[in-house]
Amino acid sequence: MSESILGISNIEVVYGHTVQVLRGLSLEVPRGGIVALLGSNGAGKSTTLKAVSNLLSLENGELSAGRIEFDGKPTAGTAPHQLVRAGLCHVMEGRRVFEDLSVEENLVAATYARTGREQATRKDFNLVYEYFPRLHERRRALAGYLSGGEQQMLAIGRALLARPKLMLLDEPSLGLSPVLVEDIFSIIARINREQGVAMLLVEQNANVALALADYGYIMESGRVVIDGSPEKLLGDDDVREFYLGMAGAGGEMKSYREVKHYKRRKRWLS
Amino acid sequence: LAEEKNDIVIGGSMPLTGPFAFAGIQFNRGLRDYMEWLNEQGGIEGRKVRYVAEDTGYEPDQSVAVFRRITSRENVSFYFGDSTAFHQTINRELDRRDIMMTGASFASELNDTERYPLQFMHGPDYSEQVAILLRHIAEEDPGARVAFIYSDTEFGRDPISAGRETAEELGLEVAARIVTPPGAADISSAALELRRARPDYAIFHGYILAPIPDFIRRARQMGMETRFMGTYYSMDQSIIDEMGEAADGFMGVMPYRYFYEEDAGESELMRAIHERNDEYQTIYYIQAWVAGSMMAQIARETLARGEPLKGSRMRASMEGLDEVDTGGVIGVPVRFRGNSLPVGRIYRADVEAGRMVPVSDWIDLD
Amino acid sequence: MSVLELEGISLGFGGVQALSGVDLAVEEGTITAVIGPNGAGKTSLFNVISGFYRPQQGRVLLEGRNLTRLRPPRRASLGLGRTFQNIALFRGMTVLDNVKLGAHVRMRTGVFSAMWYLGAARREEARVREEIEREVFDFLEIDHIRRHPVAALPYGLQKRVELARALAMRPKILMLDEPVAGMNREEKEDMARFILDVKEEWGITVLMVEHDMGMVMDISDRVHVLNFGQVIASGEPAVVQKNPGVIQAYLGSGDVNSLRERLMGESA
Amino acid sequence: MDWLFFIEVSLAGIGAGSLYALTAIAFVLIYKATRVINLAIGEMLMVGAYLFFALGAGWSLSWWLAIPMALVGGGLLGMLLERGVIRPMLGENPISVFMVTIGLGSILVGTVELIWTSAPRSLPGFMPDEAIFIGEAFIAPNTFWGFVIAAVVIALFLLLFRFWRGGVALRATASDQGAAWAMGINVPAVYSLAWGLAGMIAAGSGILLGAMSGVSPEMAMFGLTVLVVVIVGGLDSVFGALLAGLLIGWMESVVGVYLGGEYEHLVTFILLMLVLLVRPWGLFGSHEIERL
Amino acid sequence: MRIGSAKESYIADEALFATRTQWVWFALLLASLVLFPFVSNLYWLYLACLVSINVISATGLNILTGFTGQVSLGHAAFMGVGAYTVAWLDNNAQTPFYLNLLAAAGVTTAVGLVAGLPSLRVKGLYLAIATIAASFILQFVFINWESVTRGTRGINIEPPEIMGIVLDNPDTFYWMVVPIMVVMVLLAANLFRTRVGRAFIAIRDRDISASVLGISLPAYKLMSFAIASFYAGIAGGLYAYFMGSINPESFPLLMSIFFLAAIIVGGMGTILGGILGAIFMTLTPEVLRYGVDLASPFIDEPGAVLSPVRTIVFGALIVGFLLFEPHGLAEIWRRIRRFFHLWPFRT
Ligand SMILES: Nc1ncnc2c1ncn2[C@@H]1O[C@H](COP(=O)(O)OP(=O)(O)OP(=O)(O)O)[C@@H](O)[C@H]1O
Ligand SMILES: Nc1ncnc2c1ncn2[C@@H]1O[C@H](COP(=O)(O)OP(=O)(O)OP(=O)(O)O)[C@@H](O)[C@H]1O
Ligand SMILES: [Mg+2]
Ligand SMILES: [Mg+2]
Repeated sequence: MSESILGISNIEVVYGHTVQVLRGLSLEVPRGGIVALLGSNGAGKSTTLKAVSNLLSLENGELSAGRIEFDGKPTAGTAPHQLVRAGLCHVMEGRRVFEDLSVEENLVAATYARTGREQATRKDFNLVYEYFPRLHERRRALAGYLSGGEQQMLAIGRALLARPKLMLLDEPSLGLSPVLVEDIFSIIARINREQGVAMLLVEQNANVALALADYGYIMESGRVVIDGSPEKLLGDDDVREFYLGMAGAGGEMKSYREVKHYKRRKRWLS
Repeated sequence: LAEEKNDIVIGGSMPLTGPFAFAGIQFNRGLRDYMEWLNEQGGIEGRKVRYVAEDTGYEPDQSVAVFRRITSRENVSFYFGDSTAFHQTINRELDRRDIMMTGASFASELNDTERYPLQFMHGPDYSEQVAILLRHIAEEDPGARVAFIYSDTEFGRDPISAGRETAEELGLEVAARIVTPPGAADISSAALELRRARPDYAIFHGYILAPIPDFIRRARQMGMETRFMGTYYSMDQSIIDEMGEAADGFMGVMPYRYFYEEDAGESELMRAIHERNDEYQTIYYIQAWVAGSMMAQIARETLARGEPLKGSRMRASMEGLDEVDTGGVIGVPVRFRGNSLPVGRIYRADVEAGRMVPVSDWIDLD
Repeated sequence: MSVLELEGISLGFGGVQALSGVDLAVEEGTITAVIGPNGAGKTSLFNVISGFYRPQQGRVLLEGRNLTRLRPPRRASLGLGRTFQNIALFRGMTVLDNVKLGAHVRMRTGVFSAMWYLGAARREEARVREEIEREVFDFLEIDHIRRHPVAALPYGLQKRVELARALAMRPKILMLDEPVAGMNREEKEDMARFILDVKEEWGITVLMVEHDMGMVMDISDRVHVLNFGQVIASGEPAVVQKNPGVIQAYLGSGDVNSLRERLMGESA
Repeated sequence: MDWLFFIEVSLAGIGAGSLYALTAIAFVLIYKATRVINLAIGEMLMVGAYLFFALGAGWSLSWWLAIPMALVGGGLLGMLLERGVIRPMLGENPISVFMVTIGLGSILVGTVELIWTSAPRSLPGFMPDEAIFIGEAFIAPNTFWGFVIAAVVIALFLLLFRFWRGGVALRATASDQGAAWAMGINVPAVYSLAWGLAGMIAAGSGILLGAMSGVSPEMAMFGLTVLVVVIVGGLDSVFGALLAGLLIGWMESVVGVYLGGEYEHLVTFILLMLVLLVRPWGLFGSHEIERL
Repeated sequence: MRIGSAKESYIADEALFATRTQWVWFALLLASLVLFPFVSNLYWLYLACLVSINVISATGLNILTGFTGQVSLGHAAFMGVGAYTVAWLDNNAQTPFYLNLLAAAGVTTAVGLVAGLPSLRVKGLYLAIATIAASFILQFVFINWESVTRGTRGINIEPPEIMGIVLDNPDTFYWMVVPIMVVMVLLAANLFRTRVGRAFIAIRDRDISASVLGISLPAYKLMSFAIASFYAGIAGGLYAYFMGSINPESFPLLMSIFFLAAIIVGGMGTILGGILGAIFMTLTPEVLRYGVDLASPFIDEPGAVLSPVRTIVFGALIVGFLLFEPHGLAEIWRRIRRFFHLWPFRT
């Protein structure tokens, strides 16, 4: 049994036979660990996750080179639903709840992830409701009418019901209130600890992500530009300025009111 | 090529495909064979006859396109059309180009010498067909109750109002008029309506096959004794083959002799047809021969008068004909009244014998 | 003076009471933020203001004029501009056409003159085009992409185009629904600068919903907090930030370090 | 008023309506799982009838062999269409997919005409021929048996959607295929299954319809009324399809008899307009969610 | 990318034909339209007239469906309204032909407005089906309003007359229909340079956000229906004159599908698409006819496969274009142009 649950080496992804988005990206997620993947908009974070869960084909994308291994086995040629059933669960960007199913039905749909394994029971549902009491209140409501935060809870709740070994989380804090961000992340941390689920976490909220993760990667235009332990990343000037909003090496938080009109270039872009 | 220039050209918009193909293919073969035969006989006044036709799929706009295409390449004297809509649409163009036309449509609308001076029918129009049927009924069973069952199409509606008037004149009672929507799937309720009306006779018009068998079968199931009748296009032998038992006793009007008729020998055209064919030929095939022979006759008459083969001249010579030569396919002497030949005979399907047998004399609506 | 006033707005969907008796006033020339937990009714409030939802009770007043009975297009033409929580650009069009659409309410060309494209119609198109180029594109630094189809643009630029479209309306009040959601710090800084400039250089009042507290606290002049469809606090950012109710319902610890410890604790 | 006659007409209408309902369920199945408005449903029905014709009359197989084979053929056709044309259109806007099905319909009609020409044919008989009376009211045997068969199949589907977890899978797939796939639902299989089943049901309705009134390419027009049925009933509601099917069948029958056959379609389409104006999502359909 | 076309003013940048080359092309096109009758036979002129009528109609449908996103399956029925208006006026009120044509457009616009009312309630596919219903109801009127339409018997129309010249043949008709077609197309092209056209596209792309931007959905949807019906009315009127006789079966549902197919194949939401699509779809049967002629030595009774093959090709074109070239011929045309633009420097 290998150390890491997910290994990505040197992958390249092309959309529509023309746009190359990933250019030789490599990363690794250890069993039971949390790895953060940061990067600016359009860097290819979501693409990376889709490449792992084999959902690229839905968007006319193609893995043109490289190798991805999940749980010691290459994922190439395995259909997304089979990967899920093997324990790899992708919580997609933008929540993607089934809008015209009720909350409860959304969870029922997620039980398909356990096809071929031990079936979900009422207890599993209750566990989800325990993590997210709000969902229990609204379990009969159509998911399409939930607020953003509620939908995000539902998306994570579904993943939880799938009992994965590895969760790919794509911007779980998007559009959530600060307190919910804290809640969601503590729940993620709890899930990680209590269920031993490994996580690959894509986040814009670098502060929180690095607070949670054991290891971090930062990517720009399709490749990893810097990686290391959270401490190392938090100490990097560029990361501090461009991801954490701290002024220079000093470490003071910049105010949005005093944003300079000229910009320093990122070191790794030159 | 110089020779080709002298040919008499007969054009055709033929429904070789589409819902009317069963007849169109036969028209096409019939006309082709007839022209071949005619040329073997030496053509018309020494001139060869050439037949040029293309498929239309029974779509009027395609028929028009085919007409345009053929007439732009050939010097056409006669034309064979495939649908009422086409006959109407192309009428103006006929006048302009001075072409004479006949075809598959027996629409009453076309039986108007003012509006359609260059068109003629080689049989009775639909109203006349219904009138022939009613005449027969009135003779057999005076005062009988008659129902009309027709499809809600141009074809189906054609003879209905005239048919009602004729029925009244003949002292028949119109017990019901039952309309079926085009392409109707289920006729259950229409059949119930028919049962309620309890007519002695029911005349179908505007159908080829479906839903006639269904109606008859249900009428049997409901224990009705209505006698069913059809008009020309539902009277081919094939109705017996398709309907089997249920067809027994089905009657209808037919202006031409069937291929297997015993006295076929009397008729020159029937003899020619038999020479060329061993197997049964449909009435549409025979119809095409009749159409062809009438065109030939009109052309011959016109040329004999020393006039060019122009529509208006041919019309004059057509009207001049005292008696139309149908090569004996129509069993009595006929002549044009308006644009049509209002003659026909009633046949009945005899399933045991496997053929249509005549049950009346030739009826001339005069 | 308040440009926009909401009086006793109540809105329910079947069983859900999204807003109940919301009173809120937006002062001219300010940046006013509305914050609140998810599902508190912020977007619904925007939708009520722009007329997409009809409240069961209450009035919306723009410069003292009652909008309650007006349909969305009419409200837009009176000066309500907005961007959406989920980007709502016209994906089949170029950036330029999207932005021109913003100016729709300021234009007069009717069908007939449009089809002949003579005189007035032609002049109007040219005038609007020029204004957009001069004022909007230049300001938002998107002139280089004016011919690009919007669907192909990166997220951050799309957000900017949406802002451009709203600005082309020359609204009296600009409503921004989570303008920096999904952006990294760097991009947020750009957007914050644009929003400040809109207020300062264009003199447009801004009403915004945002979950990024750093930004809300830094740039807004006033903050209203919504919870369960009710305003639970209003005031200067610094004051609101200290309101225990708000902290409990919305802000949380707000401190990265304590969160980090908490998370460490959870995952230890 | 002649009540017996009215009852007979109503029964005949309900019998015809059961066929609408059956075909409508094929349609609803596809819609529920794939969000595709399948305008080729009438053509699929026609192909099913022709398959039965070819096997039963052409190869002269006996009907209990020919019918299952035609059903399987219809199912395969459904799966083929899905695999070949619908699946590549995944994620395109619904209007494009809808038009693709119009194109498919045209291809199917053309193919049938190419193989069997467009001459009308009659099917080998396979239903009992004795007249059936309910009380004094007469029902034509094939209407009656058609109704029974349709009713059984419909009941089966109602149960299936109520008690089977797969129902949720179908709807989840329809709602968001990407997410459904990522949730462990075998989306391609759901698609194939839905289209295959629908093809089978359509073929079945085709055979029943053909047994009543013969087969011809014109049968495809039946699909238009089915479209009305599903819209009236609500695109995603099996129960709605059932009720609307019976309602429209009954209405056409009564209108045809009391007003005249030319009014049948008119009344159907006027009903459609009314329903669209009053309840655009149909009598039992679910409301589309629209938020800003 | 184009080298050396820096615009001097925004007016120039907004022009329909921005560059000199484009003007030259347009002039060449007009010239060839003028020369065409002198080099072709009557049959080709007949097709040219038919194509022109179809271009007008397809352009109308494109405005509604391609640009505004309101799928209509009733376009042929609207043409029918135009055609019957012309026919009735021609038979009952000896008004001159251009008045009849304008009246046809007017009446059709009114009918289109009513038929467009459901669009205020429903959209997308529901609307498409509502338009099927509208088309059936119109069909019913054509059949049963006998005093005006002569029912199923159909109605004849005398050829139009301009300044004493009777346009009863394609070679004369051409000179009337082609200029009308060119003007109608240019009008449509202009529309999409202005706020009205943009509003249509906005409604297609995202109607609710369009409304929040100040576009009144009911007004613009109805306007789009009205314009499309106006085009259908003109096309239908011309069709009636051109054919000389119409009946209720002249405007079947299949014809509406034909126009829909034309704009799909041509390219939805581009003016060029409507034109190319109408030309392509009208001429495809002709090409097939030649194809079948060529194949005749290899199959017996080649004539008998033509119509099913046409049906199949018709469907296959719809499916094929939607699958492989969803932006239609217009996109192919753009690619070709781009290729030659940069040729020999390919990118
Ligand atoms: N279906 C697609 N077709 C073509 N290009 C695409 C597609 N999806 C994404 N891209 C492009 O790939 C690049 C990377 O996209 P991706 O969604 O992976 O970025 P990301 O890092 O997740 O950004 P964000 O922070 O905005 O979520 C972007 O430039 C985007 O435009
Ligand atoms: N069209 C609708 N139908 C039914 N319920 C709705 C509708 N729109 C919103 N809601 C409900 O109203 C409440 C408020 O939603 P709203 O979108 O306004 O929240 P929000 O404050 O914008 O939240 P977020 O910060 O997550 O965007 C939610 O509970 C939501 O489910
Ligand atoms: Mg992403
Ligand atoms: Mg919101």
